[in-house]
Amino acid sequence: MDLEFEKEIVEVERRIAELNRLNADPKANFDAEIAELTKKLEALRRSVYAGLSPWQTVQIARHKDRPLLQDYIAGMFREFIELHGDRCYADDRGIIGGFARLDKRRVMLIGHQKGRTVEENIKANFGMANPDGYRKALRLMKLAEKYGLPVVTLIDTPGAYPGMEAEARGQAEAIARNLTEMSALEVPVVAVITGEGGSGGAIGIGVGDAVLMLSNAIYSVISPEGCASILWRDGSQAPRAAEALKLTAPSLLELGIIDEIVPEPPGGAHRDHKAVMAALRDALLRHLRALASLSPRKLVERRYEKYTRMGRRDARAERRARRHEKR
Amino acid sequence: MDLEFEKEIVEVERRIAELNRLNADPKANFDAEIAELTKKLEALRRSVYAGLSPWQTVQIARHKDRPLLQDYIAGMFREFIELHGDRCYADDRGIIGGFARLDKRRVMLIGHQKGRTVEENIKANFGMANPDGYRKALRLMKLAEKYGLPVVTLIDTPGAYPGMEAEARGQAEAIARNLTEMSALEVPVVAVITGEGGSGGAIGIGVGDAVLMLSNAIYSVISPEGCASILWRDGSQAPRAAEALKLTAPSLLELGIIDEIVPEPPGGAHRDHKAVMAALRDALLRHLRALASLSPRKLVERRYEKYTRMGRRDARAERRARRHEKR
Amino acid sequence: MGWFNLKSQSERRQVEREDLWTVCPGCKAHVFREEWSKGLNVCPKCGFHDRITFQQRIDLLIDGGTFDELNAHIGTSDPLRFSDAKGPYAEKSAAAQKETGMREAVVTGRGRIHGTPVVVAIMDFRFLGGSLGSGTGEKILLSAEYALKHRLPCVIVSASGGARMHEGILSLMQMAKTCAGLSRLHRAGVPYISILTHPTTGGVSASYAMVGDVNIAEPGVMIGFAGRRVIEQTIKQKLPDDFQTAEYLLAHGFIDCIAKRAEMKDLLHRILAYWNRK
Amino acid sequence: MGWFNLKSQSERRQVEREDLWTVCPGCKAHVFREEWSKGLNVCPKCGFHDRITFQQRIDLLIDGGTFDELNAHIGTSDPLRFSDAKGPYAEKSAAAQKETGMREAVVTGRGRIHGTPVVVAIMDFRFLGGSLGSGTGEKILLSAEYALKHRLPCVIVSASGGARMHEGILSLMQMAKTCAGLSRLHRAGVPYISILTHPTTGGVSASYAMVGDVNIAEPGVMIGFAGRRVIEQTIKQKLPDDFQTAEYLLAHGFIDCIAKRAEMKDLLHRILAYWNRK
Ligand SMILES: [Zn+2]
Ligand SMILES: [Zn+2]
Repeated sequence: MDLEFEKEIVEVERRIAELNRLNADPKANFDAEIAELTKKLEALRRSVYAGLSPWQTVQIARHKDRPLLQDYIAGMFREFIELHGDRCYADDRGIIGGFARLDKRRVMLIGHQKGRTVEENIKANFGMANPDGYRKALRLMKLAEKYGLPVVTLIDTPGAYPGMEAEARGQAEAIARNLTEMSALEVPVVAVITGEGGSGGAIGIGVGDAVLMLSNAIYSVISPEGCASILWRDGSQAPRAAEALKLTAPSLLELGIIDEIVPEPPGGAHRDHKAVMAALRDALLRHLRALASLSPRKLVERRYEKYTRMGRRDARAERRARRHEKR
Repeated sequence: MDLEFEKEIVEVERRIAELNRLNADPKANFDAEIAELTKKLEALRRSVYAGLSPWQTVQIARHKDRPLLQDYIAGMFREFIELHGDRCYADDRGIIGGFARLDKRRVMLIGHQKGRTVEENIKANFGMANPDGYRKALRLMKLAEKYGLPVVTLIDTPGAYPGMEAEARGQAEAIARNLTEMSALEVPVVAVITGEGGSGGAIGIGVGDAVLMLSNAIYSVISPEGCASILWRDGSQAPRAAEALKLTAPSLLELGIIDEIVPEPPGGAHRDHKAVMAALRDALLRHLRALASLSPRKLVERRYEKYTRMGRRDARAERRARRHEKR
Repeated sequence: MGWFNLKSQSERRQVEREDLWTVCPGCKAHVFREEWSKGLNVCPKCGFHDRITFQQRIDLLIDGGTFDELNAHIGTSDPLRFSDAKGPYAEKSAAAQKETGMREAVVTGRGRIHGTPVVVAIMDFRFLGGSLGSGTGEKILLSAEYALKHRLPCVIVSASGGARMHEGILSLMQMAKTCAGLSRLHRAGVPYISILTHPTTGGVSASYAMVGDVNIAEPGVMIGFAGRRVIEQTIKQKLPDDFQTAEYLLAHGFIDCIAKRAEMKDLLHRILAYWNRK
Repeated sequence: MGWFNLKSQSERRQVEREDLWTVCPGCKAHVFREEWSKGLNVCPKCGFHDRITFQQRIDLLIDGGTFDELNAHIGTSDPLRFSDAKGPYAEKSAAAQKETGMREAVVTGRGRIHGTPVVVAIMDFRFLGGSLGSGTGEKILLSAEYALKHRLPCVIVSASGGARMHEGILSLMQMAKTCAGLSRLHRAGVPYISILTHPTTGGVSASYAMVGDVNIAEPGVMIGFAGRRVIEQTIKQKLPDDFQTAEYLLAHGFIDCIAKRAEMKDLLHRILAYWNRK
C-alpha cells in the first residue's frame, strides 16, 4: 500500500530497479539512464519530503517499513539483554526494555514494541502497552538509577491500550506514577520519538532531560482522527486536525517541547534504516555525553525546571509559538 | 463446638448462668451458690489455662470466639479510617488497614481479617491474604513513613493464600518485598500476634521493632498438622509436632523471637474480649511511647540488629534456648 | 380552545416545571430544584452526585471566610492559535470565561478545613469540560509549589473530561508538569489528598488525580483513562455496568475511600490529622 | 542354566546399566552417565536442568582458582532440640554433613567471574533439601554484609524446598534476616543478582531468591511459594502443566531472564558490567 504523495518517487524507484535488472546482462548498458534517474530520484525525494503536510507526516510516521524498536536494537545497539516483567503481574510485550550498549556507552533501553507482521503485532498489541508495560518500564528505570545508568526510551505508540483489563489494572495510575517518578529520577533520561508519539502512552515513558524526535515522527495529545471526530464531528477532517494540532517535529521544536530534531534521510526513515540510525546514534551519544557530566541533583533540578516551564503563561515557549505564527 | 479440655469450665459456666436465671425470681436466692461456683470457676480457669499443652494452645489460638481484627478495631481503637487497595490490582480483604487512633496516639493499623460467619470468612478468604493484600500493606506502611506515623500490625492468619491466582500474581515476591522494605522502614513498627501466626503469611507483615504476642497465640513456620504429615507422615501426630515446633508464646520469648507476652485473662481471650484489649492497649501504648523517642536512623539500625541476630550461631537466643531446655 | 392554544399551554407548563424541577442525570427522577440544591446536588432518589460549581465546593469544604484565592490572574492561553469547526479556541474560552466567571478550569487558593490550613485546587467541569489546559496545569503546579513552600497539605478536587485538545501537545505536557510538582511535595513529606468527582477521566486521571497519598472519590462517579465507547470499539464487547465507577476502582485497588459529599469535609479533616508535621 | 542364574545375570546387567546410565528426571530418557556429566547435568534429550552440587556450580560460574570460601565454619544449630519420627534433627544434619562434606545447605565465598570480583552464595539441594536453616540464613546474611563492606556484587544461587521445619520459628526468621541484609545492599547501590535453580520454593522464594536486581532462572525449573499439591487441594482443580515453571514466572513478570546453565556465567558477567560503581 503505497502512499499517494509518494507515487512518483515509487515509480522512479521501480524504473531504476528495472534498469538495474536489465543491466545485469553483460550486453546491456543502461548506466547513463540509471545515473540520470538516480539524480532525479534524489531531487524528487528532497522536494516531496521538504513539502510534506502534517497529515502526510502522520502517514510517514506510521509507515509499516519504518524502523521499529527491534530494528534499532539489532542495527544501532551493540548488545541488548532484555529484562522481563513488572514484578507484579505480567511481562507486557507492548513495552520492552533491558541493558544495552550504544557504542561504548551502557544504557537502560526502554521502548514501545510494534510488529511488522500480523503475528508480531498481535503479540506486541500493536505497540499499545498495558499498565504492566508502564510498570515494567518504571522498574527498569529504578534499576538504572541504582546502577547509575542513563535511560534511553524509544517512543512509538498509537497510545496506551484502551482495553477493559487495562482499565481494571490501572492504566491511568501506571502512567501517572511514571510521570511522577520520572520527574525525579536521578540518572539522565533521553527520550526519542521515533514514530508515533501517541498521547499519554507516549509521555508515560517520555519525560526526558533531552527529548529528541525523528524529522518525520509525530507527537500529539490525540490522534488527528480522534480530534477530527470530536472537534469537527467528522473523522475525515483528520488532515485539518493534524494541521491544527501542531504535531510535527518543527512545530514541537518551536513550542519548546522537544530539544532536537534528528534528520531522516530524504525519502524518510523507511527508505534507509542505516542512515537514520547513524544520525540517531550520533545525537544520542552527544546528549548522553553532555548529561553524564551533571550531578544527580542538578539533573533532577533541570528536568523539573524544564517541565514546569512548559505552557507557563508568558513563557518563552508561547512567545516562540507566536513568533512562528507571524512568519 | 466446645474444646475437650474446656468441658469442665463450660459446665460450671452453664450452671452459673442457670442459677442467675433462676435468681431473677424475687422469691429465689442462689447468691451463695453463685458466689461459690464463681470462685470455683475462676480456680478452674486458672488451673486449666496454666497447664495447656502446645496443641491445646493451638486450639485456643484458633477459637472462633477469639477477638478478631474487627473486634479490636471496634473495641480498642477510637477511630479507624480504612484505606483500600494496592494501587495496582485489587483491594484484598484478607489484609485490611488504615489510619487509627489508640487512645491519643495516631497509628497506621494493618491486620489480617478473618470472619466469624461463613459469609464473612469467604469474603476475607479465612484470613489468608493474596499478594494484593501484602502489597496494600506495604503501600500503607510507606504512607505511614511519609506521615511519620508508627505502624501497628495485628497478625492472625493460617498463612498466605495458597491459590493458583495468588501464585500467578506473586505471593512469594510480595512477601519477600515486604520483608525487605519493612527492615528499613523509618517509623516504629509494633507487630502483635493475636491468634494464629502462620508462617510467611504472618511475617509478611510481622517485622517489628517490638513483637508482642497474646499468651494463647501461636507463631510457627508451619502448621502442626502440616509438619506432622511431612515429618511424621501422619497428620494425627499434630500434637507432637505442636510440642516440637515450640510455637507458644513462652517458648518464643525464650528464643528471643518475641519481645513481650500480653497476658490473656484466665479462660482465654475468647472469654473476655474487654480484658485482653485493655491489656493489649496498655502494652501497645507503652511500646509506642518508648519507640517514639528514637530517631528514624536509630530505629532502622536497631531493627536490623534485632533480626540479623536471630538464629546467629553462638547467639544469645540459642544459649537462652539451651538454658530453658535444662530446666 | 384551539390546538395552538393547547400547545402553548403545555409549553408554558413545561417551562414552569423546568424552573421548579431538576431532572436527575442518574435516575431521571424529577426533584424539586430547591430540594436538589439543599441536598448539595445529590439526588435524594438514587444518590447520584451531580456536578457542582467551584464556589459550591469551596463552601462545602472550606471554613467560611477563610478562602484566599491564589493566582486568580492565570487564564487560558492559545499557543497553537487553534481553530476547529466551531471556530477559534480563543472565542470558545472567552465564552467559557464569561459564562462561568472563571479564567481557567480550576480555582486555587488557601483556606482552612475545620481550622486546619490547606492549599486547595478545585476543578469546575463547566469550564470547557474541566479540560486540562496550560493554565489549569500551571495553577495546579503553583498550588503544589505553594504547599511545598509553606508545608501545607495540598487537596485537589478533580472533575475533568481529560486533556484540552485545543492546546495540543502543551496540554499533554501539563500531565508531566503537575506530576513533577506533586513528586516534590511527596519527597518533602507533605500530604497530597486527591478527591475525584464526576467525571475524572483521560489525562487528569492519568496524572495528578491518581497519585494522592489518599485518593477519595464521591460515590458512583466515573473515573477512567480511556472512554467507554473507545474501549467497547476496541475490545468489541459490552462493558459491565459498574465499569469505571468509583466502586469499581475501589475494588481494583486505586481508590482509598468513597465519601458522600456531605461527609467529605469531616473525612478530610480527620485524615489530615494523621500527618505529623515535623 | 537355571532360573536363579538367569535372574542374577539380569540383576548384574541392571547394576552395570545403573553405573553407566542416568535416568533423566524430566523425560525419563536413559543417558550415558559420562554424557550427562559432560553436559553439566542437563538432559541432552529434553533440556531438563537437573540439580548439581555446589562444587559443580562453583566450577561453572567462578574463574578457576579464584574461589575463597568465607564462613566455612558455620554449620547447623539445633535451637529447638528437635526430634521427629525419624529421630533427632541433630543426627539428621550430622548425616547430611557427612554425606555432602558441607556444614550447611549453602557455600559462600568470594571469587571472580571472568575477572570481575563477586561475592557468591551457592545452595546445594543435597543438604536437607536445600532447606533454610539458621546457618543457611547466617551465611547468606554474612555474604550480603561482606558484599556491602567491600562494595562487591552479590550473587546468590538458590535451590531449596523452603524453610527448615526442624529449626521452627528460627527458620522463618531467616527470611526476615536475609532480606534485611539485602535491603542494606540495595540502599547502598550494590548489585544483587538472584539465580533460581530447580527447585526454588517456599520460604526461600518468599525471601532472598525473589528480590534480585535481576532474577535469572535456569530453563524449566520449578519456582513457587506454595506446593503444587497444597494448591490443588485448596482450589480443588488441576493446575496447568507449566504452572510454577521458570517460563510461567517470566510471563507473569517475576523473572528477568532465563539462561541455560552453559550460558549463565557469560550472562552474569555481561550484566555486572552495567553497574557503574562509584
Ligand atoms: Zn437520581
Ligand atoms: Zn530429559
